[in-house]
Amino acid sequence: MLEFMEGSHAVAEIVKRCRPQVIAAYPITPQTHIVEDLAQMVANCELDAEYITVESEFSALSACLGASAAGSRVYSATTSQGLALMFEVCFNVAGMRQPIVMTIANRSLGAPLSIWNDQQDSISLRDSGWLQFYAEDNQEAVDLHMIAYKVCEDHDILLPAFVCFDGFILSHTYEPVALPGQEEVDAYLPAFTPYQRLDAEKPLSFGMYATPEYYTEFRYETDRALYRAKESFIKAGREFGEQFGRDYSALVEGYRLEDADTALVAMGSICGTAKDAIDEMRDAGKKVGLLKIRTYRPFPGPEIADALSGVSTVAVLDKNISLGGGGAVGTEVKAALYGSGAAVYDYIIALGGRDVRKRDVAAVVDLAEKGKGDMFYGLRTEVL
Amino acid sequence: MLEFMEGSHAVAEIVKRCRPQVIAAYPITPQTHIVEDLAQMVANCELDAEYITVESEFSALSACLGASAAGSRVYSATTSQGLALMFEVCFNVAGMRQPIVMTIANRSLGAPLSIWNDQQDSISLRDSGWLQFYAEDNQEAVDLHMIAYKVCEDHDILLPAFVCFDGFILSHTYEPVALPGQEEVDAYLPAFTPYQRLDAEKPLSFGMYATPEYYTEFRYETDRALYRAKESFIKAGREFGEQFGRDYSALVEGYRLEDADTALVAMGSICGTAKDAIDEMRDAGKKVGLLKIRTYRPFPGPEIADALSGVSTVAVLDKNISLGGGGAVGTEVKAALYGSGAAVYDYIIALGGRDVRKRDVAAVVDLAEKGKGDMFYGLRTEVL
Amino acid sequence: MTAAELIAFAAFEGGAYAQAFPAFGVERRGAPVQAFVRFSDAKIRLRSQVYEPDYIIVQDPTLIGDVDVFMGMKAGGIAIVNTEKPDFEASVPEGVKVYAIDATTIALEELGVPITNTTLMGAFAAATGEIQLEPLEHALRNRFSGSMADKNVRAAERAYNLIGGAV
Amino acid sequence: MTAAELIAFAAFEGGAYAQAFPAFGVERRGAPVQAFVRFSDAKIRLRSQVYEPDYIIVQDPTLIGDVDVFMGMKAGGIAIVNTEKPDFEASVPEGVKVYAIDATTIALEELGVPITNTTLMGAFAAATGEIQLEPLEHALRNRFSGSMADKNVRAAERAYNLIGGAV
Amino acid sequence: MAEVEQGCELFSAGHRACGGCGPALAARLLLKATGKNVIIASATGCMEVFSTPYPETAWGVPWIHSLFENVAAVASGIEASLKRQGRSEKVVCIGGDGATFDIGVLCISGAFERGHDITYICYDNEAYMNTGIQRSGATPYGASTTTSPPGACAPGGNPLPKKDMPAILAAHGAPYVATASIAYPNDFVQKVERAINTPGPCYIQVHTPCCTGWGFESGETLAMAKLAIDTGLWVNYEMVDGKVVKAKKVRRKPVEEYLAKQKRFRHLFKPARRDDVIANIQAIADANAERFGIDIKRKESSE
Amino acid sequence: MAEVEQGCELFSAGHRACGGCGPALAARLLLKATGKNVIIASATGCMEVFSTPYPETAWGVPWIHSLFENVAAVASGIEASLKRQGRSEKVVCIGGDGATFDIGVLCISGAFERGHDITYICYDNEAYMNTGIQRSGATPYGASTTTSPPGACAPGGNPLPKKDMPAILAAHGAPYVATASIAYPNDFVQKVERAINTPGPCYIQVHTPCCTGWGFESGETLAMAKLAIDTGLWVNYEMVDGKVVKAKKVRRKPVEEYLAKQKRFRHLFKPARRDDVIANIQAIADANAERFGIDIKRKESSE
Amino acid sequence: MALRVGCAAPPGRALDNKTGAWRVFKPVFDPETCSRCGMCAMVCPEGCVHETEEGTFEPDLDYCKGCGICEEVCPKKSIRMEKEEK
Amino acid sequence: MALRVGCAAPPGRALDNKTGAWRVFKPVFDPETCSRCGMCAMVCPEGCVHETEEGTFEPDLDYCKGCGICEEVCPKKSIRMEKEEK
Ligand SMILES: Cc1ncc(C[n+]2csc(CCOP(=O)(O)OP(=O)(O)O)c2C)c(N)n1
Ligand SMILES: Cc1ncc(C[n+]2csc(CCOP(=O)(O)OP(=O)(O)O)c2C)c(N)n1
Ligand code: SF4
Ligand code: SF4
Ligand code: SF4
Ligand code: SF4
Ligand code: SF4
Ligand code: SF4
Ligand SMILES: [Mg+2]
Ligand SMILES: [Mg+2]
Repeated sequence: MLEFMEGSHAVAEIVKRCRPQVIAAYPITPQTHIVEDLAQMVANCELDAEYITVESEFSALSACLGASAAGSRVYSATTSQGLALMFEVCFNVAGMRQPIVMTIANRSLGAPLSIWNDQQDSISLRDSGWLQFYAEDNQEAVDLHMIAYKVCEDHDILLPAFVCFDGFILSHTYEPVALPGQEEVDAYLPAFTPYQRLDAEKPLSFGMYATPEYYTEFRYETDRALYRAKESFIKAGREFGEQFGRDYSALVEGYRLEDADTALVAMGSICGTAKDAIDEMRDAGKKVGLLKIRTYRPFPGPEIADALSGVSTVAVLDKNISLGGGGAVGTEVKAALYGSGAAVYDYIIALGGRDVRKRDVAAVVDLAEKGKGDMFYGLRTEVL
Repeated sequence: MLEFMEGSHAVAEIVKRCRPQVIAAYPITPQTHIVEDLAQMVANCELDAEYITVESEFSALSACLGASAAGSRVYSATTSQGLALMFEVCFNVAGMRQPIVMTIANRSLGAPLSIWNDQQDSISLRDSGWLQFYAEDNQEAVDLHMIAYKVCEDHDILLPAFVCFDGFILSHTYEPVALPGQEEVDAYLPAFTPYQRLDAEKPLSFGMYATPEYYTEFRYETDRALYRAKESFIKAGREFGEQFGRDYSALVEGYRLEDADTALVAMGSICGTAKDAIDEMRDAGKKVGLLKIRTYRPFPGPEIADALSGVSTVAVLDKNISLGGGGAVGTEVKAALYGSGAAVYDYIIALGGRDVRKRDVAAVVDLAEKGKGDMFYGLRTEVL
Repeated sequence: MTAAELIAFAAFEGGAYAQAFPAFGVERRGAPVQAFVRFSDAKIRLRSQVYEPDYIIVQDPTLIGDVDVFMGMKAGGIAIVNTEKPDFEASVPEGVKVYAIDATTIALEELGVPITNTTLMGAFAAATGEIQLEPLEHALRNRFSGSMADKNVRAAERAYNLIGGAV
Repeated sequence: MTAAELIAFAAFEGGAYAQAFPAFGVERRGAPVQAFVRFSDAKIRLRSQVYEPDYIIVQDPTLIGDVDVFMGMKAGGIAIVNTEKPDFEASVPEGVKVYAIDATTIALEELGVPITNTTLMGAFAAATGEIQLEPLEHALRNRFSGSMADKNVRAAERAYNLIGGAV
Repeated sequence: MAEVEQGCELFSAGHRACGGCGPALAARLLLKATGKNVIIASATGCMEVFSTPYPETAWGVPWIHSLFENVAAVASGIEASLKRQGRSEKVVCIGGDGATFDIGVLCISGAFERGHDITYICYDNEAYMNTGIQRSGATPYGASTTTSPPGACAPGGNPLPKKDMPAILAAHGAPYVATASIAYPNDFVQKVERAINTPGPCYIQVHTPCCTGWGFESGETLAMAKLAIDTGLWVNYEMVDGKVVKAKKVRRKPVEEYLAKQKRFRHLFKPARRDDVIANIQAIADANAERFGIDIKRKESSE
Repeated sequence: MAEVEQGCELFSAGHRACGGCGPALAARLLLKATGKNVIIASATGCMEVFSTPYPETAWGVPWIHSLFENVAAVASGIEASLKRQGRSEKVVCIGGDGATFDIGVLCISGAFERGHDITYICYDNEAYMNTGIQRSGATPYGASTTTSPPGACAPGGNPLPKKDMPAILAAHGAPYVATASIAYPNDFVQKVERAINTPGPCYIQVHTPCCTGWGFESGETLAMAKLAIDTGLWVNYEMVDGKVVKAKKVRRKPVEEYLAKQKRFRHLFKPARRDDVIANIQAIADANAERFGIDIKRKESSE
Repeated sequence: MALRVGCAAPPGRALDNKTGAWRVFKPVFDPETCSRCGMCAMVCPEGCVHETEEGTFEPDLDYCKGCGICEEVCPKKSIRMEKEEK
Repeated sequence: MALRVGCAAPPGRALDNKTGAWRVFKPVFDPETCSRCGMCAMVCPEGCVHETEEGTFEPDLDYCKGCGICEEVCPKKSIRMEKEEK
């Protein structure tokens, strides 16, 4: 049954139903509504969890790490500067293989400070070892939280995950969402069984350091676990589809790609606008499609290459910029398509809340088809 | 005149001669010797600077930001966890366009904790807007500091820079270095003239926030400045060559590439070992060469494509891993060579202090020539 | 919940797909703000702001003049303006129909506070025909409880009938 | 400065390119450590550890047995071992020549402390012929000043002469 | 009011604070006290956001913002740089209670330990207002915020007492630590003057009610600040070298007068009275009165 | 010594500390005090490095290391998790002075403010030893470290006094704060027992001389710790609810006895005596004696 | 207009933002009863109460947000809040 | 040996590292003069001093680093440091 609600509220509701035992989060726009809702649920005895009102994001994730290592299912949420402040802890959590799920209400990163949306924050943590899933709409955001816990806690995986949804654009938008009920969630997501935990009955030392004899192998093991997460995601997504009727068994998803000459590649909410734009372009006779990346980490390189095999021009919409190095997704898509023969162009777009309209998507397609790309799209040259 | 000394000491000596007015740094292995030397120089009245013994790297770079904005030339040094802790500040400093030079004694990033060398730390800040220069040996490390200040303080650039040199492998190695004298350094590097500064005589507000109306354009301006830094680097490197006889006018540097079929691509001290290995392979009749990347940010994509235009196989030595996404340099090299027809393979190597010998370099070339790549090299499978 | 969200909610209750979102910003209490609504029979995927609205509601009439509240409107569009003075001056685009309603007074009378969301919702429903009275009431009763629900429904209905007479 | 750095420094003073570095580690005071030296007529670019040393110096004889200190050595190699007992037992690779010297005693006598770096440097110079006495002395005087320089030079020379006799 | 220069506002109108914003008034008063020869380092928060959307700055003096949590470190660097250059500007940090009590503690502790010649002003509106009224370490016991909401499992709202930042910074060896309130503008101005003229790191915590976050009418901002003092829930005092040297005396009113006027305490009265929580809050005021000796002894019972 | 269980070492031999390491002894004593029903969270530093190179851990109890600066936050999470699970392990943090006085202050301040039921032990060897003897906020005034070296422009070595962490944490409202020393092992053990059995966040700062970093013979570790107490440069005391309730009394010796034995103070004697700095250090000891009332009055002049 | 490097700007531009538009109520000052204490000017968060040539005070309605603080503090009750008419 | 997920390990393995090899001096305990106070065992940073069946004490030379703390604290001077001979 669909319900009409704010994206943040929908996320909070599903998180509640995933039954985290410890929540530690620090407020930051536009993530706040989620953690405020959770705080209220705990205060109302609707959610039986410890809610730690930490003094910073650094402590938020550190507390999550401790709680996870001690054997609890944990949850956090952040964005932008908050995620940036967690950077060191994020690498640590992944290396320590703690299955923490954290919502990222994507927002740009300063300077200049901006509370508005792009995906710089999570993308700039792409090396950290966290799984990264991007939602196109609030329904997907809700569903990905359940899948994320399932994948992360899989004893073959044991990794943390970001569930990314675009700040404001999704988090502050009211739209219809189907919220699985508690029993349904319980049926899908079993209670947390830690693989190993801090326990006086069975002492273990966690987070030892690794000499050159061992370090490479630990990193390799973590990297392998990320790649194994592909299978785990597909399985969890298929099971999700079987139970809830919404299938997430694909790491990437094509839209009207079958006979497309030109493909857009994008992540998150911009995919919705792109789809509408594509419908219009299709109506105008243009063979255009979209490839949506759902799992940015592990990066689905072969899956992208496969999905785009028939396409001659690829335009990547990058809501981030690796300063002095181009858009991150564009770069990785090029590497994935290396040797394919398709022309690939990268567009830095929608930074810091710059709105994207259907006509902007069409303009990007035009540019790509004209062979112009690897550029910022939509600059207000009048202020430069 | 060559002098025989430890790499860290050579760096400290050249930093002293660059006359920083404020130094704020926090100790961390293997950066410590540099900052210890500088502390001693200040104590000895050899260096007329404020040395701030901060309580953390977060404050170190924040204090540098304040000092730079107030009109001083500043210096810092760090590595690994310390750089990770600075992540948020790094993005901020670049966006605020402060010409801070910071030495990175490259080291791996935990978990697991490791004090040993690889380049994960600086590479994981590749989006941040800092220029990144990598030294092959201690001479280059010394020289790049002077060049870095010159480029950063160029009023057309106004960006911060990492001067990266491999921790331990260079920082703790004694070898001959030519140290320019104070007058020579003064002749090359003029006194610091801030472009704008905090000043009661001429008030300005620094670091305001940007609404969606302006954010994209600020990021664009910063990105442009990074690309302009290519020209600035080449100019500063050429001038350096003219004055000191060591030329740094290239962003990338080929070694025996002219007729090479296979090219290695690498950054930092591994280039030395690779060169020796290449000489041996050449002696054995193999047409192998090396492309060394000196300026990783701005990324010299076209320069790389140009330098490798005649090569059929490319093997990238990546001393980092974007977990679940491959090596960072390999990915960017593939993007840069997109459409070139060369086969490009990526090798994750030398992580966390794993030693690399000539025979390892040769083995990588063999693998590449057999079409096997995009893998970890040199795993100790016995511990997996 | 803003008027935008209430309207979208009512549209959703009436069986449509709906989307509502504010113009994301840092505005403090007192500063002028905007919000957007879409509704449609099909799932709504578009995420951009609304640049060419079919309908607009102006909650604070003092903005007229300072801001071009009718920007982007096309012929056939409908504007609902909360004002005590139905004879306010503004450059309305051609073909746009304007309904003036003193929602503040209604709200004060019915709810005791000058919060005009629900009143304007009633006016919107009547002026545009996009929402029927039943889902509107349903939405309000879902949102408010007890006597607050009754009061809000009454405010909306009063506006509905007022405008309904004018349509 | 370790013996390795001193030797490399002396070689550098003698006109060679040289490189010295420790086995990078976290070892605390008291734990066994290693260091490496290369010297060459050409610039040294290689950065790997030394796996097949031409020469080794063993400063702490108690390690022999616990650790294979001669690992990687080839025929023609030279080992200098600081020991009071020239008849220590160890599995020396074929063709490796071992010089035993009681550097601790010499150091204690000449410097007053059991720091054997400079003494072993003298032994190394004599045993391998890679460093001449003059750059060695130059290196030591550059490194130490005053009476400490004299003492260290004396210790090195004593070892040099002792081993020199044996060569 | 002769001591305060009129007409020339260094903190200018046109900023975007809510009408009746206590922190906005504090910013104005701060610059009245410092004059032009100052450099302000500001933390992220309401004050920064309402005063500096590019390019519309309200600051007439040199001002810098870097991050939410590093303002004291930025100021350390500024101070070191000025020292090296022989310049005379005073360096003043301004941060909200979140920036000060919580996320900024690392940089503040370091700067105070190192003894930089800076003045740190915390404008205390007792929650994270910029992000929508979440609990901070300065939120008083019993107050409702969006992250310390009342509910069946947390009937009293915020369960933790207000962190004692002045004592913490006094323990750092700060030569001058003071609390102030916008209810007494001249007192605040004088304390700022004293702080910037005291060598070493000084700290002032100024009570700045926030009508939006606390839930009262915008015109009552100063009244609310005064009531905090009159109930003993806020004490204006000065500490020199760690010792309390002066505290404003009052004839105390019951805390209920203060609580009942604010939405953030409404759950203590509705749906049911929480006498336990109110009594605890009264006990906090009593303890303050005791600790700082602020009670004016009533000589005549008729008073 | 009957109260300390022998034979079964929870902190095992084979760790890689320097011979004579004070912190290594503190780790052993700590686990004697806690027994098995504990979870230890450790900060990066000498103790972590010498005890846990993979896979050779010296810890016989559950132990976790995350980063240098977040141990108190990690412990907060552990405590919350145990609470939720109804488990009984005590949660103990252990961090060096650098981890505690400097980089870890944010997480510590937060954890103490929130009132978690944890015990934080700072083993204080008065510098960053793991990275090679750099100054920390705990480094005493006048000591030489690699980042506070003596020189013509800094003749006294470290120019700053030791930060007063116990007072800072007492100001956070910690119910139990104590200092201890490995010179008095049983006292340390008893204080740990008291701390872990006191609800809420408790703090113990244990003096652990470091022969390598301070420059003395490895056999003199305990002697040096004792001398610190005997000179009044270290005071063993307990604070309950912010009030000093007990301080170890001594017949004080002049500080010079302590200083002269350590390389880190050698610049105060050679090449020239720095009587000014020595006098300042004596004044610190005198102030300690005054503040804590530790002087045993000499009844007989013959003593 | 070119962007200023580092998101910096010179003072003065906040005045471009006429916050008077936010007002719902407006303060009306009565110079007759005013004691010229200056309290209203001191406490206005907008700094928009100015002294007149006569030594009494008046608000700058371009910026006055109508918060009512001046009314509340005026010891002479010389300020009265009125519903804004535009 | 497979790596343990998350760089974790069970207790006990430190004992693989025989730190006795570091020793330059070694403590020699004299059971004759020992008062059995146990101080030596209490203060050894290696925890390698053990009680014998007789109630006196002896070091485990596999781990003893020869620091000399036990010698220094022994109230009976029953411990003497000797140069290590291997
Ligand atoms: C690292 C980081 N975390 C979170 C935020 C979001 N944030 C910005 S301001 C703020 C609250 C500010 O509170 P306070 O310091 O009390 O100032 P106020 O807004 O109340 O004036 C928060 C949580 C941020 N900018 N950076
Ligand atoms: C963020 C970060 N900065 C710096 C370091 C380097 N580091 C590791 S331990 C240490 C010093 C530890 O000092 P202390 O806490 O006093 O412990 P000790 O080594 O003296 O026992 C430093 C600087 C680090 N690991 N992480
Ligand atoms: S929310 Fe409070 S602090 Fe922020 S601008 Fe409004 S009144 Fe001021
Ligand atoms: S350096 Fe000091 S603290 Fe570290 S292991 Fe050695 S003695 Fe212990
Ligand atoms: S109403 Fe408020 S903004 Fe207007 S003048 Fe009075 S105090 Fe200033
Ligand atoms: S506060 Fe009232 S009396 Fe005082 S100056 Fe203002 S208007 Fe006049
Ligand atoms: S010498 Fe040191 S390590 Fe050996 S037994 Fe005595 S105290 Fe223990
Ligand atoms: S310290 Fe000495 S007297 Fe006491 S038990 Fe040990 S050896 Fe015996
Ligand atoms: Mg606040
Ligand atoms: Mg320490």
